[in-house]
Amino acid sequence: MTEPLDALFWLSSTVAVFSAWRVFRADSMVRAAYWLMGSFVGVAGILVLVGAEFLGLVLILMMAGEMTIMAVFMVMFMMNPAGLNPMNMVHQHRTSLLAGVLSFVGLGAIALLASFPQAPPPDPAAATSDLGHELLGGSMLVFQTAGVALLSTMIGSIALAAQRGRYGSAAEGSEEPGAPIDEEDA
Amino acid sequence: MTTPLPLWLAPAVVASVLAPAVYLTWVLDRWVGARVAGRRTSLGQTLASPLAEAAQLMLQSSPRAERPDRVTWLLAPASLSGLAVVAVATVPLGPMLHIADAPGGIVLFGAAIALVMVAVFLHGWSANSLFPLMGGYRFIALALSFEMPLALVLIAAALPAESLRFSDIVQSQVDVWNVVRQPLGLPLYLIATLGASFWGPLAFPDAPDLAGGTTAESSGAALLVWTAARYALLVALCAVGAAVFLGGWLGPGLPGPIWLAFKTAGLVATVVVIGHHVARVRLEDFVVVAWTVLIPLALVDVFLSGLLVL
Amino acid sequence: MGLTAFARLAAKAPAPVFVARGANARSLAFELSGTGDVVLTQTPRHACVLLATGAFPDSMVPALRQIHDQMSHPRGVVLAGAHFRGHGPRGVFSDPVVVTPEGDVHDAVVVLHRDLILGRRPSAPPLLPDRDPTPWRGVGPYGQGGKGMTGGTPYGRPLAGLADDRDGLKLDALELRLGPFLPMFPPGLTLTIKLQGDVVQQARVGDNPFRTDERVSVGARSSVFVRALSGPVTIRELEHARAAHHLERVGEALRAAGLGALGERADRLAANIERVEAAAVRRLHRLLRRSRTLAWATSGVGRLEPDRVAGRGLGLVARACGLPEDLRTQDGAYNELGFSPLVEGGGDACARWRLRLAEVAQSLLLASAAGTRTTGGTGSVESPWGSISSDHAPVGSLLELLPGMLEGSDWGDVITTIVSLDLDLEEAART
Amino acid sequence: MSAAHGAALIVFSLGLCAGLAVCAPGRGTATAPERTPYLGGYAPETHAWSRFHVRYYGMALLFLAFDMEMVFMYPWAVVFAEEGMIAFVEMLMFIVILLLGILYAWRERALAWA
Repeated sequence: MTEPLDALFWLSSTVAVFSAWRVFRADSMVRAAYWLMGSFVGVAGILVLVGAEFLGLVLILMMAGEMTIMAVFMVMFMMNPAGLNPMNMVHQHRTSLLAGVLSFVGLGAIALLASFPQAPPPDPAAATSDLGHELLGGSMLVFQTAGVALLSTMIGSIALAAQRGRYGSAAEGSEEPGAPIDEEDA
Repeated sequence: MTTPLPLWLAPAVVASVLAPAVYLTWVLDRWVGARVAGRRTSLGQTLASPLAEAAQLMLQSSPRAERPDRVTWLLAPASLSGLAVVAVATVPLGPMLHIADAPGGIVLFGAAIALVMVAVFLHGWSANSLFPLMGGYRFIALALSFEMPLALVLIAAALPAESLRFSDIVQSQVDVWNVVRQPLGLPLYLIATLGASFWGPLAFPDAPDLAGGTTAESSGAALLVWTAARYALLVALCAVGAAVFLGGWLGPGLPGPIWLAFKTAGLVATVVVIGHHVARVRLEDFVVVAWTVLIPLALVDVFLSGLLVL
Repeated sequence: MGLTAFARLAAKAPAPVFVARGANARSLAFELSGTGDVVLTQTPRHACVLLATGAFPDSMVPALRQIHDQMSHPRGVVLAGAHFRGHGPRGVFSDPVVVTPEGDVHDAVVVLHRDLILGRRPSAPPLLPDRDPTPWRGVGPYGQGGKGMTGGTPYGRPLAGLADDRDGLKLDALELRLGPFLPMFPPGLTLTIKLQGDVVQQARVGDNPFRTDERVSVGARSSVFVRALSGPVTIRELEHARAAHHLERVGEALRAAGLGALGERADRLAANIERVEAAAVRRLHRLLRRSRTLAWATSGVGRLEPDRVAGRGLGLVARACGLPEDLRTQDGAYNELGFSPLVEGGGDACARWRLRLAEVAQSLLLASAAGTRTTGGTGSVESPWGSISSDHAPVGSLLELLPGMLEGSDWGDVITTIVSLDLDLEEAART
Repeated sequence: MSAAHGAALIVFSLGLCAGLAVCAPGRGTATAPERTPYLGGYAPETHAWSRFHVRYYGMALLFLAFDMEMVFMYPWAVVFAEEGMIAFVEMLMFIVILLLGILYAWRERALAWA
């Protein structure tokens, strides 16, 4: 049983890392968004493998919707959204390189140095109900707070995005932002 | 408590269940269409039509759209068929006959339906042509509206079962089916089914007013895969509906899978008849109604089912 | 061997046909529907047979060749009463099947389809030269034809440009010329529109291709309504023609609403109008009137205010705004039959299709009661498009109103509006 | 990881591969006019890929938050019967929060086309 599980682990992690790399190599916004989703699907595979079935599946469920919305917004606001003219998606090379190396070292150190329990993966169904008990027990306040925070997210995003609300046009009294972005430079 | 099939048998079982189901759905759709049009067709002609249409599409050349996103152009119909297959596989066929009856079954099913949105959007996006593109964007609006009610009615059905597993949900209906216990569930689920398989009143992405929408630039084998995958998706959604609301394999006398097949066929027939009789609505109107009526109703459904469990 | 059996199976499938209509097109509803051997496709990509019918002025020929090339292989062409000025019937397509006026279009289509599938006839080669729309190969850093992020013509076409929009966002607007061979458009209609997302920002009706000095080999339209301008015709014939005309329009609207099978039923009623029982029409009428979604999808769409249509002789469109404008009220023969015009309130697409169906029933009643009474010859006639005379075609006024109705609507509403209006360009070109 | 997930993965891959096997072959050459996007007879001036103006971005943003809230409801549904009243009260709070969000969006007309 371990052999196929190992193979699936390597498959999932390869998918996750390869897709994550492709996100930055894709010219098309849509492709970049769905490479990112592919990366999350790889991570979801690993979660399912370690017995966190619910979290893995929910990650796919959510990322399918969320990455699509991200793609829609990126296409809306990026010039050349389909990458018909090749472009470089990577900016601030030095900073990003530094951040990448640091986070890799940090996460790698945790993976190597932390002590993990040597236990068989829990029953997936039990893991889900444990999560449920946690939500209604010790972490109830945290999750209720999260609920209220999400409500304020909804209200905030609508207030920012809506053009014509109850009180008339949002553009009223606002000013155009300064110099428009020069298309050729960006 | 579940005794799944050996892994190597799973594809064979899915194929032997799905292929006849897709064929019969296709025949039914053509037959109802001919009846509604008032056209006489012989039984033999109707029974042969899906096979003949499929053969013809196989002989037709595939499209070469101008500067498409080649990879996603190819992947979109194929992944729709993969998703339809996996959605069918989640449904337990009988008390001892499960293919992919995962502990988090309704989440797995929900994930497959969520990925359908990706497949349809990419199908529209990748052709780099106006009508498919608008079709793809329409489907996102549609999917974001029906996904909430879909997930909520499934959660409501999970309450009495105390489990997200489809076979537990079926088992929890031994005394009374969910369609009685949660009267709001099945109607809302059927609306979501129309949306997820973009059928009849919710057939937005491939609508005739877009000259075929996401399929406007496809033909030949790619169109065949897309069409067959849509029928498979409809079968999958109806099979889940039968398992969650109509007691799945439960029934007197006959073996479980036969009962499930009957119930699924009933739902499929309902959707097909609706598809030929109910006009497509306006997308904007549907979005507003989905958020202001359907989602609150689905929340009421969760609330009432919870009250019943207590 | 295996392939032959496969091809024989494929040849049993209904022939997918894309219909291209010119002026004075042959009415194909009767000839093509009924057996299920032929299915009309929404795009040339799905089609195996291109069926061209009617007279095509020179301005439509390039578009016709373009959709021919967009069809998938194997493909072939059937010409049924097709005329091209300056070309013979074989001058536009390479090897078409020509159906004589007495010939059976249905059989020609089915036979051509079978021959193509079985390989007895070669697939039609492309008509247009294999030339890129603009030269781009080798231009730009990657040879994709572009400069910078948004410049150049990558892969042969430029990128769309920015435009303001009503919600304050400045995003790309697509400027497109749609038609004349879109199945949901009336024959010959081209629209130049500016789209942002799926909302029309600006619309312009293209030149009427049928309004041309070329006397396109066939004469003017031989419609009974035009004949009634100059001489008497029986009320029975006139009202049957009116009912058939309205039923065909209802069929188009149903197809656009996703009800293809009901649309086919309406078409067949139209084709058999002289033999049809009023009960069959009433059944369809009842079915559609009860359809909540059809009413929901069309009400409030394409609304016209009564003051914009009053007094322009717009006939049914005016009556759908609650104005009882109908020339038949001034006709003694109709008064004897107890005619009074039907009206609907609302002035939207919903009111128009409801009124259309109601008038079909009314016309059938008038036709059966009319006996041998005649009408016409007074120089003006109440036609399905409104009150026409030899120098007035009310469709022209509708075409003027059209851009205002479309701007700000989303694409679905655009099509709902267009199919509800009966924009017959050929009729508009009559004057 | 249970056998069910393995089966799901296998049938998905096979369905995908079957689709690819049918679609992938049979591409030949085509002339430029044959590849032109279909618009009813005329060629488009520009690429269809553009900064596409979706009209439902308000709804899309609402969906993001909603989706997040809903994820909590799955594990909670599993333990609902065991936890009893406390779970019921928590569910009521959830539902009220979600309905408030919708109510606000509806009042601001954020769901209609922009």
